[in-house]
Amino acid sequence: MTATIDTDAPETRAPSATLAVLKRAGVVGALVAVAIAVALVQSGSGIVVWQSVVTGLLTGGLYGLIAMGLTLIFGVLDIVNFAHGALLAVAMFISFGVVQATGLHPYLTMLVTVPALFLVGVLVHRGLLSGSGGATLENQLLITLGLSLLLENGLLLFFGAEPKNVGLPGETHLDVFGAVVAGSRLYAFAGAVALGLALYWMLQHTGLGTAIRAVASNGPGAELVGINVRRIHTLTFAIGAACAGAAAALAVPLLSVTPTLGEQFNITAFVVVVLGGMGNVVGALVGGLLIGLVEQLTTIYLDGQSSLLGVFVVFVLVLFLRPQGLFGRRT
Amino acid sequence: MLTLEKLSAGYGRMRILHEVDLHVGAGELVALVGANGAGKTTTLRSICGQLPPQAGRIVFDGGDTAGRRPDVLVRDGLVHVPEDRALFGTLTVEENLRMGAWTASAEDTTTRLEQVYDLFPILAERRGQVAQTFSGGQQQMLAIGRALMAGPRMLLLDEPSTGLAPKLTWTMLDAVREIRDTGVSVLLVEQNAKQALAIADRAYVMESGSIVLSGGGGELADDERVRKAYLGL
Amino acid sequence: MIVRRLIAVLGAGSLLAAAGCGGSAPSGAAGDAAGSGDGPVRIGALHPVSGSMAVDGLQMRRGAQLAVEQINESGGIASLGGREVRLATADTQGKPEIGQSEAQRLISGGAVGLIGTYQSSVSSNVSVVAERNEVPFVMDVTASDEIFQHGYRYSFRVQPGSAKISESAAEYLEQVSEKAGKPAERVAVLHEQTDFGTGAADAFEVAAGKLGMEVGPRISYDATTAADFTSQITQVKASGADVLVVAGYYGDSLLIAKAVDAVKPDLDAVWGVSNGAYDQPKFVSDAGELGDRYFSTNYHFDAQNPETRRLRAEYQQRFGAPMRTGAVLSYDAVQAIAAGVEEAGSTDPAAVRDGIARARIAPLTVGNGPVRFGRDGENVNSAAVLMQIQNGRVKQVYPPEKAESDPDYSVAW
Amino acid sequence: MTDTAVESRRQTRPGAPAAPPLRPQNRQFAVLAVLVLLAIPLPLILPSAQGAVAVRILIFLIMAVGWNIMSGFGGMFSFGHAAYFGLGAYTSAYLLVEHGVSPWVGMAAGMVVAAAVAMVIGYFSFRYDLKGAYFALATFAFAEMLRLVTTSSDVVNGAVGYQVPLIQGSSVWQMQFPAGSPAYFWIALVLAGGAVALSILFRHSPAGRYVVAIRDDELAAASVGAPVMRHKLLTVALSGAITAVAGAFYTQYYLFIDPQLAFGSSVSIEAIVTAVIGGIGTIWGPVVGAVIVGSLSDVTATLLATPPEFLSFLQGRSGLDVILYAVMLILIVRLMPKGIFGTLADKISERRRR
Amino acid sequence: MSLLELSGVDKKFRGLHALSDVEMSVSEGEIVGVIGPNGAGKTTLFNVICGALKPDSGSVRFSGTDVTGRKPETIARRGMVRTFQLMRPFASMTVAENVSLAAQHHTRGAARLRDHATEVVARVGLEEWAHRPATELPTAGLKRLELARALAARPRVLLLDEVLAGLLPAEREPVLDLLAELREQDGTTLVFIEHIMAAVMRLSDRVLVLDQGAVLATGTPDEVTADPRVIDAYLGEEPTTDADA
Repeated sequence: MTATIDTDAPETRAPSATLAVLKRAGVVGALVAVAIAVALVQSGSGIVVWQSVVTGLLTGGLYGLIAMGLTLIFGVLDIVNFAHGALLAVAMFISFGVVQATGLHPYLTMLVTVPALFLVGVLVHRGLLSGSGGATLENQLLITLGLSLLLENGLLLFFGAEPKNVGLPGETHLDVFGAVVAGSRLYAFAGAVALGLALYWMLQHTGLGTAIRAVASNGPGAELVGINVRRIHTLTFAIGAACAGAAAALAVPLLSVTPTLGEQFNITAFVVVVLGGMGNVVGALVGGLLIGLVEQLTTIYLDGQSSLLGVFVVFVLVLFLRPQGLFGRRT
Repeated sequence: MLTLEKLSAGYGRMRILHEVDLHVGAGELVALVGANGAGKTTTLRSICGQLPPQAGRIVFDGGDTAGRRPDVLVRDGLVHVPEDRALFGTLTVEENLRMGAWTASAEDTTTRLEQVYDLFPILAERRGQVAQTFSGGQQQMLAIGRALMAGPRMLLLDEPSTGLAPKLTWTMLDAVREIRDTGVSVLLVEQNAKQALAIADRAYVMESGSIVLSGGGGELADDERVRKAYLGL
Repeated sequence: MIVRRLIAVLGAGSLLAAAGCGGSAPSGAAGDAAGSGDGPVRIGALHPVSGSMAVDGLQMRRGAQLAVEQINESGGIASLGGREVRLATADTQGKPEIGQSEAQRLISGGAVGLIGTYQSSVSSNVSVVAERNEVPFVMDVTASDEIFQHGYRYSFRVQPGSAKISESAAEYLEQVSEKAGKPAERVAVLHEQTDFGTGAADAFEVAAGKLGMEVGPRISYDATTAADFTSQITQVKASGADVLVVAGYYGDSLLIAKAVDAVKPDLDAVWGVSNGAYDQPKFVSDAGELGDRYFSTNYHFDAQNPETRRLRAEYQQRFGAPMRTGAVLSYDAVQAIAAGVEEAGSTDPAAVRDGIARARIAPLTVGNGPVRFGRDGENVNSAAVLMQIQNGRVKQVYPPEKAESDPDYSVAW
Repeated sequence: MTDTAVESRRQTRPGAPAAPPLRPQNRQFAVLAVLVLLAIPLPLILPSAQGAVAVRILIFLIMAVGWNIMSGFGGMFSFGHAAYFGLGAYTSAYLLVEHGVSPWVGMAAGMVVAAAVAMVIGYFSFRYDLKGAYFALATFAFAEMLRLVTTSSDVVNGAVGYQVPLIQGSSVWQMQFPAGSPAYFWIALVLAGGAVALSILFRHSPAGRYVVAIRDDELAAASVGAPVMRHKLLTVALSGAITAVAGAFYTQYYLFIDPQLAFGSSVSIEAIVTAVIGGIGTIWGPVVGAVIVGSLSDVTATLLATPPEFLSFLQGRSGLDVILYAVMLILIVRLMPKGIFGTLADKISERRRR
Repeated sequence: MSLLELSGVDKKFRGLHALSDVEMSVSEGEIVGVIGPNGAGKTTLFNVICGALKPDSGSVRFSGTDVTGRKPETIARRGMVRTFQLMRPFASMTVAENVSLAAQHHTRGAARLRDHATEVVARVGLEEWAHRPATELPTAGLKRLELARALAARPRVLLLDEVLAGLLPAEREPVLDLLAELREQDGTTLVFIEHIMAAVMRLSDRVLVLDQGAVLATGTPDEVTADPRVIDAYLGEEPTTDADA
């Protein structure tokens, strides 16, 4: 016997969803184009605007990279992880330490930072966030806030505030139609895209990835098919932290390493997460690029203002008008 | 297969089930019917491990289930399909089904996937579609299909007919009987008493958290007392 | 009931904590609280020795400590019969409100004068405390010129103010570029956008304008978020400026140097003004070759003064790190207070204040003469010096009387 | 009907707890009065540095009371209370420095400005139904925007901020006193006492009860006639106004304010941590929290100045006080989610019932 | 004259027709039972009447004025008050506080409020629980609290969503008595969703049967229970032979 049940489900819905995303991408693209055009008028110099766009995209890649781990944690566990920036700082210090101690190429320190941060992620989730005490949203926010203060000041206590720098061996500069691009930024950008794609592939095409999405979609349902939800949560948190580890190794030649460096990325990363839709790894990458552009264009539009101001304006608008993010679906 | 011994359960200080005794034999299709709020869903939630009993015992396959979470019980072959279906809305049909086989080997997954597609061809047609775009009937098929993917020895079904047009309800229940015929024990909770009783081997009638009647399915279907339990006449 | 008990317990706790704080002052503090006893003369030093400024704060505290030791070795305060001097230290944690309560604590502990505090916001607070208590406050490092516009009687500053440094920078730039045969005509200014950078850029613009140089473009940035300056440098390049002036902190200035190296604008010089990086040995090692020939106009220890060399050698030996200019300024500030006590022949803070105002102190930092405070409390003879990174070293290059070598007005790329 | 009512009030059965007093606020006012009376002589007893710590505790207290009204009673978790603190500080500083207006008037003006801004931010957040993390992030964004705008606005002196001019002698009207004067403490005590009194009044007013009901269950509250939007706005306005008092007094006491001190995220965090450690949603939680958090940095400073043997490696190191308060925050959230006061009060009332 | 009147009320959720073209009219002093199988749209109907949901089309009129899409609190203050099927007590308050809160909009003063609350609490038989946290109540108590809270708001129309569900038969009697008394003494109009037919039969003047979002039947209890469509909707259709094929 086969049970045939006629349905009234509108079959057009799936393609229309794709269409909607495309449409929104079109709108965003058009907005960006207009913004760039206005910037051109404002600045009067094509090369300056072009350099700004290139720099914005490259910096945005870095933001996307950092936001990826955060969006995963936010989307699956519903935790506003205020310690993400601090975890990044911890990973940076590990990377710096490894380079200092062994002379390893900075990118290769990923071999250390990724597993180390994965482990830190496991410990943090098991020790602080899972279980009864961490239940409510506010509590988790406060715990991760406490953790970030703890980590930052722990680093301060043991390594001091002196900024530390790691150079990229064989740094080169490339010319992209007149815009200058440092090799290290280009590699970091490529790394961000690669990591984003790898994460996306992992989520879409592996059993673990599907399980992570399943838990995000319906936790009780996941339990009912035999998934150990708490373990998936821990793994997700650890993977999110490991992303910060990867980001650290890619970004360490670009920044001065200080205990508080996470702060500057934390809030930007949250904006990126909300913009891209929480839990959406590719959204984080795209959101990162947009925020990178917004920052650069802000400095052209509003001379004398912090680039962060533009970021916050975009943030507030997105929160009010599309809290589910550019590519998320309203629930 | 499954025995409840003086099971009491509830939420917090609130007790909903009062010393429920119930038994489902191997390969049996047992219906649990009763009016809204009688405690049917709470019974299923207790059995599957979502709601720890306050008193009494649940014995599945000879072992006490005390302290075992749903994901552990699934590995033992006890699978629950809740009333809200708990599907992974953002996942495709096939992904939902594959997740259903989380505890199974790759080989079993492939064969079971085919079996489920055989049982519900519409799922095969729409294997790439995202679950949250489905209608109620399709979602219910997917939920049952997903449960079957785990290779259950016992299935707990909570109101598979909710939200379905009356015509569909019967088709759905027929699929349930089909599943029983493959050797899976089924505990079916239904508000739709007539139909449930018509396909069940045995049935229990629940009222205010207690079992008030039990007997063969056909026998209860004609029982005036069932009608009373519902309509309060 | 519960509430009251709880509060009582907590109240007791906080009183204990408070008592603990009091106890942290060296014993005997109460005895000479009025500053009139026979014990050592107390000088209070307020620096951020925890928090993100801790490295500099600690340097400065040590610099002050070395000054106290030097005074005691050379016989203490002669006018008080050789009484010893002791340093009472406090940690501001980089926070104004902590700075204020710690200043109060040092004063009630009998300090005849205070030095500090590295940060303008903290110094603003401490200057008020000093004024109210009528205790002199000699600032070692404090960039803000704002404090000296209130007519405070008890505030003094050893280092040149931000405006003075900027004026010197414009002057030196004009002269050095002229001498090199490539007179600076158009100067781009890149500055961080808080108080410090904006103030420096404003003053520079005015001074440069007076000397006939055109300033533009002026680009500001947020140092806490900026991660890449390629766009800004491209803008500078597009503007056709001859010189790039940078007023920033350490990290951002380093990033700017990297961006300059990437974009390679057509400049004759990169010039730091009150810059946090371009006269630091650390910048030389972090930036490597791309920092070569960078100029920086700033206050600085006097590398030509043998006393300074001796002091820095001692610091290096004792603490295993090069002594920074801030620490040398703290040294000078302690000397200023000691000279004030010497002059006054008294430990009464008000008398010490007048003593400081009259005193002349030979500084170990660059100056146009002995430290001498004007009516507004500023060091009349303070001066900025031009430094340049040459062959991997920071060297004083201008004005000629302070120069270790000649300026090399060119760029490395 | 009346008979049963009387009987239930008389309370004879052992199982049923006694009726609480008709006006529980009376007892809380009494406690407050005792606390204030006990605190009055403090500045005369304490050494002046500790007197300064005591004033700082009172500033923390006012901030935490303000935060608690919105986030504790109202359940709207604000991560941007620096906005209101800063508005209070800047309004009073601006009026005083630029226009010579008395700080008292400036304080009142700051309260009005902060309340108005709180209502605008609140209106949009509620209108667009921002909840939980999104609400918290939005409040954070607004505070940061204020910081950035202030930093680059010449109208309010940009990043330089304001230094309050020193006057000769002392004046209550100008809120300035000689060094070490107990007057600062007494003013802060009056303001803090007033804030706590306001919080007590509000909590037991019809509006306050509505607000708590809306926090517990918005739809249920609306369904028995609680005007939701109006009361949420009232709550954020009151919360903003009280926090502004802390900002205005801060400026007057420390005589200096700049954008980072006024609107920096550490201000928001201090308000949150103080209330959380003491106990969210209680009258006395912020009081307890302020005493602990306000004196913490001095306790650690003491510890570090003369550390015990086993901690000697910490001497001269930085960040310990923040680490302590981070650990305390994490432990309290994990182990006593109702804060120190909330948990103790629960324990005691439970024991009493048994 | 009808006190509450719905005409053409439609409500959709994501393509699901939760209510379609619902017409309903309740006169002053009437008691109307609303029945229907699970998912029939009964609670949605209440949500639309009380302003928790805005209908897609159609109107709700109360006492002569259009209240469609007005805020829940506005409708409550006008005298149309509801209870919730899943009990929603104010968790941080005691039973008495829960009740007096609902009276706040018409009674001022601590003493008068308390007297009013005490009276209502006694009326639903929760005296012993008055000063305990509401969360400590057992199911039956919470149901009574829902009722008490609604009563304290002085409703002209009381909308009750399954106040009897989860109560033991012995616990139902006093509630039913109270509901009857409400109409007799206070003249309150009652609309109640109920599954327990005995209660519906006993109390209702009229019964409205919802099925799949539409009004299936209206009439006196006897008429409705005799209606074969209603029996089908409740017990399900008889198995049809062709389905076995």
